[in-house]
Amino acid sequence: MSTTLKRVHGYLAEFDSVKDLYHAAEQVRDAGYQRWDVHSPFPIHGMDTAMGNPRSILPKFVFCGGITGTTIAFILQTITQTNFWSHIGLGFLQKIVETYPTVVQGKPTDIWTLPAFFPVMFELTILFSAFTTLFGLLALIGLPRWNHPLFASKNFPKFSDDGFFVCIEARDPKFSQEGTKTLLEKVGGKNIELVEDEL
Amino acid sequence: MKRNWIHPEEPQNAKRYWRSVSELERRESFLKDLGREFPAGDTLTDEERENGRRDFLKIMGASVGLMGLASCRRPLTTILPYTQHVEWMVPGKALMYATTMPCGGGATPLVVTTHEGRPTHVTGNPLHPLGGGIDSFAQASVLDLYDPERSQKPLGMGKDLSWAKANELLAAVSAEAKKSAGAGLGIVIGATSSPTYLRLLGEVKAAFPQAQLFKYEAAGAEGSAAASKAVLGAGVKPFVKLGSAMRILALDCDFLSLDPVAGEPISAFTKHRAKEAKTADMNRLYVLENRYTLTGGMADHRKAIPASLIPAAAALIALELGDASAKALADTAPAALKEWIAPAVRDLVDNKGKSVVLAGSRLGAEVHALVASINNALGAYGSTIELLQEAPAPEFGGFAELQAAVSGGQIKTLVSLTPASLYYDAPDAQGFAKLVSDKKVKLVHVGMLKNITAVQSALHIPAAHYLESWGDARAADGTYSIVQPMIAPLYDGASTIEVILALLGRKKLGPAESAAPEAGAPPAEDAAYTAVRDTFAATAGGLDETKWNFTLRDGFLKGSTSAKAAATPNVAVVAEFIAKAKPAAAPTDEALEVVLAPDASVFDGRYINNAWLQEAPDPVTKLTWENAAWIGSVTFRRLGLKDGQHVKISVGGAEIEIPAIEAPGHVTNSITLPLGYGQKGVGEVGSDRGVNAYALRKQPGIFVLGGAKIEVLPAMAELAITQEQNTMVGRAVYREGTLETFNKDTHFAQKTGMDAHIPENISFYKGQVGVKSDENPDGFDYETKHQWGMVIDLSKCIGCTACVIACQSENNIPVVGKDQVRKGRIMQWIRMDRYFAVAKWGKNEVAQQSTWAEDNPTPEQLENAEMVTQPLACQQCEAAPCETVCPVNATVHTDDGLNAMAYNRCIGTRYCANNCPYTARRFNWFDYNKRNPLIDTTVAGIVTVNNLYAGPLGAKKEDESLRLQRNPNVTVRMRGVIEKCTYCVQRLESAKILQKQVQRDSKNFRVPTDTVKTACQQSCSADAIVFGDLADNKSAVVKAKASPRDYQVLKYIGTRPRTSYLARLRNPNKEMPGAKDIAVWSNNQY
Amino acid sequence: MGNFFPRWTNWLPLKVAIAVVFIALGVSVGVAYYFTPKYTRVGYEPTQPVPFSHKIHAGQLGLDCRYCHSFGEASSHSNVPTNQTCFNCHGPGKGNIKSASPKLELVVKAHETGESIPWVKVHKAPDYVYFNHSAHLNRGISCVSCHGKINEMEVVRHDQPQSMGWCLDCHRNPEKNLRPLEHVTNLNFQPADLKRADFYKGLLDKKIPAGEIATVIGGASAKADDLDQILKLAETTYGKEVTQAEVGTQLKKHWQIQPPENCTACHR
Amino acid sequence: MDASAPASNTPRILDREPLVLNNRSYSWITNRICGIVENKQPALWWILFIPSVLLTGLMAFCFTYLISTGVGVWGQKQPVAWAWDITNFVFWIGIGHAGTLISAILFLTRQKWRTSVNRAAEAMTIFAVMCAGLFPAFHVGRVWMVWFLAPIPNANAIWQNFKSPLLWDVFAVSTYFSVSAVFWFLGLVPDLATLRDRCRPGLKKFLYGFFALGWRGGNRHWSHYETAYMLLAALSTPLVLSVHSVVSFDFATSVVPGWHTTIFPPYFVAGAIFGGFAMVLTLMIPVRRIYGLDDLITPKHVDNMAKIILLTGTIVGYAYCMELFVAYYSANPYEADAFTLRGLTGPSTWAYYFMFSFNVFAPQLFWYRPFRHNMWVVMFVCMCVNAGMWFERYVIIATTLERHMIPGSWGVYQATWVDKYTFLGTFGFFMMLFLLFLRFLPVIAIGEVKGVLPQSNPHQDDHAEHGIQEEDLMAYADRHVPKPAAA
Repeated sequence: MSTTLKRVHGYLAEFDSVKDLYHAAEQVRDAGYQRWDVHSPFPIHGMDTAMGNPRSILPKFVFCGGITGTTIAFILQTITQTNFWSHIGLGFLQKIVETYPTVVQGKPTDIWTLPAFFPVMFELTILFSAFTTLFGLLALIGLPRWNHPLFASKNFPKFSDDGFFVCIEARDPKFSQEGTKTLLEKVGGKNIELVEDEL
Repeated sequence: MKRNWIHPEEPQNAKRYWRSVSELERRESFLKDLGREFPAGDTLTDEERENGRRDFLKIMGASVGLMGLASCRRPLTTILPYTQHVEWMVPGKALMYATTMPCGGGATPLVVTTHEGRPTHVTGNPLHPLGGGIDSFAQASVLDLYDPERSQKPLGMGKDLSWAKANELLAAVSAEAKKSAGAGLGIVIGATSSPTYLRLLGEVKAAFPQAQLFKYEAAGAEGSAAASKAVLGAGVKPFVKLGSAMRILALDCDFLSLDPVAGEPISAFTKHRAKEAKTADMNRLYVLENRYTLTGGMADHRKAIPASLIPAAAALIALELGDASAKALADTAPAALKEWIAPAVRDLVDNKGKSVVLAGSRLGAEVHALVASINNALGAYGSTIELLQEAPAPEFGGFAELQAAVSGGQIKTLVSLTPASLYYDAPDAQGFAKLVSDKKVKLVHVGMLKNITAVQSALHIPAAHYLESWGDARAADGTYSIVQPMIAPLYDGASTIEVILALLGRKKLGPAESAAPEAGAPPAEDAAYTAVRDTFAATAGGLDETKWNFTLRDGFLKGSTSAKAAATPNVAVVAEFIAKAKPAAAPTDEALEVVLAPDASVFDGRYINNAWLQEAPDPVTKLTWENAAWIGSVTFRRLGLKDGQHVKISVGGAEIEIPAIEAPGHVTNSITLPLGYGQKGVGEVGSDRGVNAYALRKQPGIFVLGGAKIEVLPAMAELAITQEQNTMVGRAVYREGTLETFNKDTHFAQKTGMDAHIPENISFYKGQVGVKSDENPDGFDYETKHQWGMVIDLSKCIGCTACVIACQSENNIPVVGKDQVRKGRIMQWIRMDRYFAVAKWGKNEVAQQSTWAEDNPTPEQLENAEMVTQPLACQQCEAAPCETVCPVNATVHTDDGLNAMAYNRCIGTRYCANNCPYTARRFNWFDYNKRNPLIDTTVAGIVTVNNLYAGPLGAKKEDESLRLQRNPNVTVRMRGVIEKCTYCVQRLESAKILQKQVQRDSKNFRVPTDTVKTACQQSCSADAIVFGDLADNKSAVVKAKASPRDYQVLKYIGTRPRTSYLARLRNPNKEMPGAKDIAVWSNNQY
Repeated sequence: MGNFFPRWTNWLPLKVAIAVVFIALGVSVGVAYYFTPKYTRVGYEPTQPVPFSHKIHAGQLGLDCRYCHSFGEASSHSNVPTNQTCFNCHGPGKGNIKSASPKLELVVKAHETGESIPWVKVHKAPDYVYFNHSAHLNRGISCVSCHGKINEMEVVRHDQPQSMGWCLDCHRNPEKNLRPLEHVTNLNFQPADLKRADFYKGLLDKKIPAGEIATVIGGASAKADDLDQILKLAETTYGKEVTQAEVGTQLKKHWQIQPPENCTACHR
Repeated sequence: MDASAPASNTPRILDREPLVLNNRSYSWITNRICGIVENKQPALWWILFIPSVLLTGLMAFCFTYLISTGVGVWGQKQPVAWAWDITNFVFWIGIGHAGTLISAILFLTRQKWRTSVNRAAEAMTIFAVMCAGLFPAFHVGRVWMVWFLAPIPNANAIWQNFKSPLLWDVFAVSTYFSVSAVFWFLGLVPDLATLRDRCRPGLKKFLYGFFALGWRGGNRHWSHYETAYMLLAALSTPLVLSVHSVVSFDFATSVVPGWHTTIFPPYFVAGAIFGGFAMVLTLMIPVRRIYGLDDLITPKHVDNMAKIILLTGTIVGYAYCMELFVAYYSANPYEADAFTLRGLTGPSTWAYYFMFSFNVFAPQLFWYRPFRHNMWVVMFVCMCVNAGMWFERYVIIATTLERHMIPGSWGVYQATWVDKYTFLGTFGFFMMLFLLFLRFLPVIAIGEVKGVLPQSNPHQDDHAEHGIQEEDLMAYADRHVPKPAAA
């Protein structure tokens, strides 16, 4: 080991099969650890319960995103194509985007022309939802983060092939140099490694 | 942080791009050519808009990139004001002048719109006793003025001569003539009614007694002249009062379009065809002809008979009227013809004094003689035909005499002033040309085109356009009409009058050496001007300046109609004519007949280089840019021909090879060949278009050639036909009924087809349609706004293409060339749809729903098909399907009910064109205004393609002169935008603004009733188009819309068009064969 | 093996995001200003071939615009004067004012050669726009509304954006610019200069019922039978001075000013 | 172990055909799929790639010519203002739909077999939409003015016409493209991580690493990730249906007889899926063979897709017949004419016959199982369908316009060489993109395939030797709810 200052990130233990990992996770959970995670090449069914993860709040974001899209589309179209806002006494809105009075095919310029606006409202809803999903997800899981202590580990890269890992972070209140290690051994973790983070 | 941008003194040849625009606008070089009539100046601000508009693409196209640039420099554009002010000139306002277009033996009274001295548009002169609409030739004549390929320099055997040299040669001619008292001098003129011209010719005759005068028109014949001279006496001219003729029988006489008779205008005829209430009083037209003419299309009863049987038919009529001398000839007529003629003649007789028989001008003397006696028997003279006394004129020989004189060596110098081209259209033209050269005759030719005669003549003098020269003419009724110049000769051409004056040694031709005259006042020393004034003085009895000025203003001298002739027809002589006539022989499969007829686009060939006319579809065949042999369906299909397949037609030793086209309604075993095509070297518009049919003609005055052989060749030509579908396949697009149907149910048209059961509109909202009211708050405001609308009366519309061309000239519509027309991209905003309808498609015949059976009627059916024509442009739908589909709001509705089209907003998705049920929208597929479509370009030395397809590598159209014709008030469209009829919105807007100018701070802003007219409406000589303000109850259009015949095309789909049509009425005679079949087809259209 | 990506990259996304936001803002603001007529046209002030000073002629000497631009009220196009017009004062045999001045050199030359003076165009509507001077001048829109105070300009300067939006703005609320016809070419006109009495008298002389005038001032409820009552009403509504709103609304109503907002009004 | 008790009394369920044959291991899958990217490409790849690039060049040339010279270089005329341009647009957009369908709808319906084809299908979607987008963009007369379509504030105070189906198109297509791209990228992230972890430091590692966003496969990530994936699937499903409906509105909302039909939206969507699946198979069958993915893309997959083609093809056939019936039954002669002319008397009846036989008759072969399992037959049918669907759009657009309402305006359309080469060029463009995708990205969703292996199931041997069923697993998880740890 060089003399460069390092910070302990946590213990990384490898497991042979999904099954082992699953049961290990259950036990780590029951041991009451909070700041830990299992790493696998694919999502494992039931692992959330095994780890006791809460349900994702992403859908709520997406709902808001969608609503925003709908509203923007509605406002954009009604302001520029109808006199709806003037009718409800908000004519100044139409002043903001000076609109040119356009009558096409004798269609009305009041709110009753709304059905013609549904397609765009729908599309924008989807569009905004989709982007909220993407960026919401990234925000929730804190990606992109290209630099991470785990990448420093030798055998961690197997996670994207056929390796199954449990990593208990040092930040966890229950973390102890000995206790945690033994726990991991107990649950059948192999080549347990102390992951450190260069500073 | 704004900045001031001080334009530095630009160094020459720096900043090419930025300076180019202004250079474009200045065009000094060209202005010099134009001379004083074009003072550099505010003309240009108009010009500039126009040019600028054409650079719109260049500038806007780059705009995205340039905007940044433009913010620090912007194109330097200059305004060049007049230095001396020009009388009457208000920059930005059009000036109207009255003038006259000399045509044939008559005159077309015109009003010419000029913008800063540029004539841009012509219309009929409503003040003139014979004024009103004009034909397509007059309408398009303004383009000839600017034709960049007009003959511009004097030529000697095809080589350029200086004007000095030309004057010299001309002087030599007159000196020679003086010496020899005119012996050896021959002058050929065309048909004319110009008193000055004739007077001067008289003076020539006086000065050079020995000189010989001849008259020659390519498509003219002396037959009628000879006959009327013999029967009515010399100097007596018949004037047909179409307005008072309730029964008309036309013998191969296309008096409504290509073969006008001296008489009242067409509107006088059509006014008796439109009825709005039950009536029996409607005129009736019988037509006998071999091919469909527009007159035939208007007929109530039409029979297709070989042209060679026309004399027999005439004789038959005469016989029916008791002229025994006609018996021999009459007996040669087939029985079927007798059955047809007998009831027709009875009808004429029943309407004695209200009936008239007309004969085609190219028919033989015997026919005209017979017709004279027939009309006499019908009591037509004095009632439907006025006899007018003409002013005495010198004697003219015909072409035969000319030929004789030349071959007899009596002619040393031949001066050709006729619009015809002797070496091209004369009978046996090559023979004549050879004769002339063999006899060492010096030919002096005056003409506007560099045609074969021009280049082969010893001296060719470029003729001036009638808009460039002083002159006069007598209208059919003898009204003295003035021809006044709008603009100094663009290319220094000389009018025929001036040439005569030069011969008399009173004028030098070519550019005036002397300094320009004061603006406004005509040059005092202009000999032509003085000559005309002299004639005027003579006619008006004294040179009264006020009278003269009024005459100039009105374009004619009030009350100058010719006196009635005291002549009484001398029918005795008719017998002699009949005796001369050889008995008719009906054509057979082996010996066909060939009929040579003038063409609707180039007439006898004189308009060959007029792109508008070339591109205007033939009213009958819808063929553009060339001619083809019209062959009736029966013969056509017997020979197994396809449209465009070449045939070799040989008659009397001569033969031509020409593409064939199927002509429904054309009689069997007869071929019609339109004349005037196949000319060489006349310019990129006219050169080598079609085939020269004159080649078949061997002796003068004969236009019907018997015993022709036809041979089918494998070669195929791609004809540019604008309409593929000849039938309506049962769709109720065009509706007609007989007077009887109409009297039974005046509203028959509104109940035709699906219109009878249109479900009511059950949508939740009405939207902006109909009249604004409490129930319909979004409707159109009829209180404070104008509401434009149009009605087209199909009973009156004869289907000539005058409106199409008027629209083209008013709205800067580009010409797209033959190739593009063939590809279906013609730009004309008005599409003149022509349908053939077969009686057999009526009730209890072929089931209506099955279109296929109707697509192919039998040849026999087609031979007797009815022909109907329907002008169709944007219908200005109130609920316009095109508008709602435009993604960028480039076409929206205005509060006066127009379907507006903002070119500068259009991005060209063409969705509107798809969604227009009338296919009234046109797309600029290429840069038709910038790229000359008539030439080919070789790209990078590899491939040769039509210039349009060469894109940026192609040649740009730089014809300054054609630009001058453009209407500065209409955007010149760029490539990639949709365009369409806008009811001449530029006229509507300026009318509204004018009203504001007048009213200023007072209240009435409604444009005075019926004062604003659209271009098509003005041009219509049949008064078929009514346009006006629907919100103005006094207006004509409101009355027209109230007519029971009023119907909307495709009303069923609920577009609520502002343009509607009045169903056509026909007035069949029950006793006629096949009377029951007439208009039956219209009964169950859908 | 160590980390492939250095540690600082972890902050990159955030930084980029913030940067993008600012750049986007900047660009849109920039475009909105620099790429619109407000910037590209206003202030354009090219040097003219002849140093003609509107300030002297229209301003100090008080020449009426229409003396030179004589056809503005008759035609779509307000013409640039002919050389003759200049010579009415400067020409030999006429006023002959300053005929020696070198500034007039080009004018004299033009008179001799007949070659026009190439004035530089300042106000250039796009080629597809059909502006009509007569329609505006005859209906109480002053030169100054579109061209600014020419009478104070030494060299003519592009004063207003003259963008489509700008046109529409006035076509929507013409009352902001309407004025009595006699003041159309008076570039210094202020509504306050008007005598209220004369103004309303003028309207009454045009046979406009006092009642109507009153309703325009004070709404449907307002009544008036004669000039005095109108004046009182107006004074209470608009205060001592005559205001533009007052003049504009009256004229709009009684001249039936309904500026068109159709495409076809300007594009054909 | 109490686990045995429920195991014993769970009803035995028939084994399913395994989704991955010869029960392969995780690393085998990783190696096999990543191998495609990491090893040298087979000669065939180059043989296909080079011509594709050339064709792309041709396309570029054609579009340059079009823009520089004018729309006239195409064959359009009055009254046929739209022809190959919009035909190609609808064709390509349709192709795209299968991708979204596979990745979204099959995901929602828990169709596990999708995992081995969805990646390629999504890629195809994106590339197809790119090709599609080219046409509406360039078919306009003034391309340089196309920004008029974007609702941005402007000094002209004039805005778009939101009532125009064409503007709906603009929104629909751009949304469709963005959402598909997002969906695709999200799916790619874990696999990019795999590639990242397999390659040595260098440019490749940087790029893969950059786009893998530092994925660590932690379960806390996976759980959010799966929610996101689910959401996108749920969003794409209505989107994909809407896109082709909106495209069909271009026609359905018009007044043109033969266009103005309410059946269009469902008919277009079905057609799109139909054509899309055909294209998926056309691409996947060769890929499967060339890259030896037979164990991952099994006959079962082909069979399933063939069935879908059969189904949708029959729906399309039904739509055709229904059109005819409505035309007859509506008693509107114009409508009736439109179809008489299309099928019997018009100038372009040949197109109608192609359309009918290719789209309705050809797929009927799939009723017979051996045909569904014979790759050559499948390829043949798919080719027919690809062609047939193009002809369908051609018939609807061009031949309908040829016979518009006013007989006087009728005209026959003829395509020019530019039309043809442009279309050909887009195929090159499409192939080029797809080949590049094969070259640089995992053609099969590695993670997802691993996820459907039997050993990926934590309770594999709690049950008997056969794989556990989805529904059991659902029930099973609950029985593992943590009991409060006894203190």
